[in-house]
Amino acid sequence: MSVRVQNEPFDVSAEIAKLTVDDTTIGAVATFIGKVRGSAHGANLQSMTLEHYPGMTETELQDIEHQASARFRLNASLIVHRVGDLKPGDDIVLVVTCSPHRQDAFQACEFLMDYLKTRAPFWKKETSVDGAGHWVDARACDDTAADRWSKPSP
Amino acid sequence: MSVRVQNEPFDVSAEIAKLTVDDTTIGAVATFIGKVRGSAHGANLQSMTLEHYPGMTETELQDIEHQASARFRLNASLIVHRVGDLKPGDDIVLVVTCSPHRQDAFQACEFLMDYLKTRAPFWKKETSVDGAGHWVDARACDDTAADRWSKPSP
Amino acid sequence: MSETNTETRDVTLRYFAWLREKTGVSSEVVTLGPNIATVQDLIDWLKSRGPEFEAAFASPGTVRVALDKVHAKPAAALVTAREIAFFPPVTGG
Amino acid sequence: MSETNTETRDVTLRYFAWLREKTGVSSEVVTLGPNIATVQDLIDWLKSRGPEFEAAFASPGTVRVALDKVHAKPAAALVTAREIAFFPPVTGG
Repeated sequence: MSVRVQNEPFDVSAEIAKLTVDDTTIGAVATFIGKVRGSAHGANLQSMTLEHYPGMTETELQDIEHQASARFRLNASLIVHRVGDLKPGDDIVLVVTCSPHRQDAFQACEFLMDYLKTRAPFWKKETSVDGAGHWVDARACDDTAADRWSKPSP
Repeated sequence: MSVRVQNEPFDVSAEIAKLTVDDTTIGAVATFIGKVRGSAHGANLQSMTLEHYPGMTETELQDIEHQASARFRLNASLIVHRVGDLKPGDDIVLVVTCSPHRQDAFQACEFLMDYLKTRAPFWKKETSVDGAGHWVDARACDDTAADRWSKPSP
Repeated sequence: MSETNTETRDVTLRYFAWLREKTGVSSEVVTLGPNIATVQDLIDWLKSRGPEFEAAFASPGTVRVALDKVHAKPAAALVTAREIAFFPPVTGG
Repeated sequence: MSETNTETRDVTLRYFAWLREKTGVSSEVVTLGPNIATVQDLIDWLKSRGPEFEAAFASPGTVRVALDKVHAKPAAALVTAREIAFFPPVTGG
């Protein structure tokens, strides 16, 4: 279980290789990558700046990972979140979950993303091609997505 | 949308790069990798042989991908399934789904895996370290997982 | 004139996984008589060919069928199928 | 003897994203009087410091708080918190 906050790009294959090496009880690896899209609210994006709260970010992400480990059968997991200036097409976030079975890997990966989106202290500022800056608003659907994990399983 | 059946390993980073290049409307990439586990039914595995039905496999996988595209908002998707002799720790299958939003990417990826597991004509034969061969039995829980997509959404 | 049900015709049969191992055959061309109309008719005829086939098809719930590379049920009519495949429930992924 | 509620104490305040931009401050150390017991007390006091702070905290539903790097509610008591951070709802991922 580990978390990293960095400006540099990440390499999915290398990260998966590190998480799975020497553990042949892993039968399923789920990953999620969030990327900067080229337009937002009808405006073309020039860049996206990601700000975070150093110290709190790492604590929150570790807490989210611990919760995932308590809920799902996980051999290993990883969260990498980039900060600083990014361009359309750049990767923002990587989540990898490794489990004996695919249901746990998938569910843990979704759980981590849902919680990360509503708890981890990151903020996105978009700059459109005309130079206008705009802080991204939080989306109610992200809260809804996170809330589903508080309910008893169907 | 594409499918491949091959003996060679695959590289996740390279596959994702090919799927997402030049499409900055993609905001979410979900992937799943299935791997050969080191033991099965209490016996240590020496190797796993994957047999398939050439021609039918590709047709089924393409059909499954079309169904996913009809159900979910997908910019691109990929299924790579390995055949032949594999060892514990080797990758078996890769599914990648690209979408503007994470819910579609995740759901399509799970859908593809569930359908692949119950429809695509692959068969696994395990050889344990003592040399005994054993065809893997289909699991009822895979049928259950696939069936959930036939029900109306909750 | 329903030629597929009254004439004999040649079809390719294919066997995969343990059905291939138990029958000892991976592929063969057989001539089907007019009385073999459904998948089940074909299975019944195959079982009469010898102990290997009898054993391979002994447990009906464990054999799946595809007609021209499309999944089919035992009750399905063979109609104009040219290639009929038998295999266990799939276990890929 | 409840020292945290009767004595003044120094705390670090941090502001992120548009709260940092609107206040013009990313970090500061302030001395809190004994009458500032909760997050809401602190926000009310901050709003009295000038138009930038008044504007930054004008819409209560859009400001989140962390006490010593842990999410907290406006009604939460400050108690012994040494670092109090204000920021908009998070938008990572």
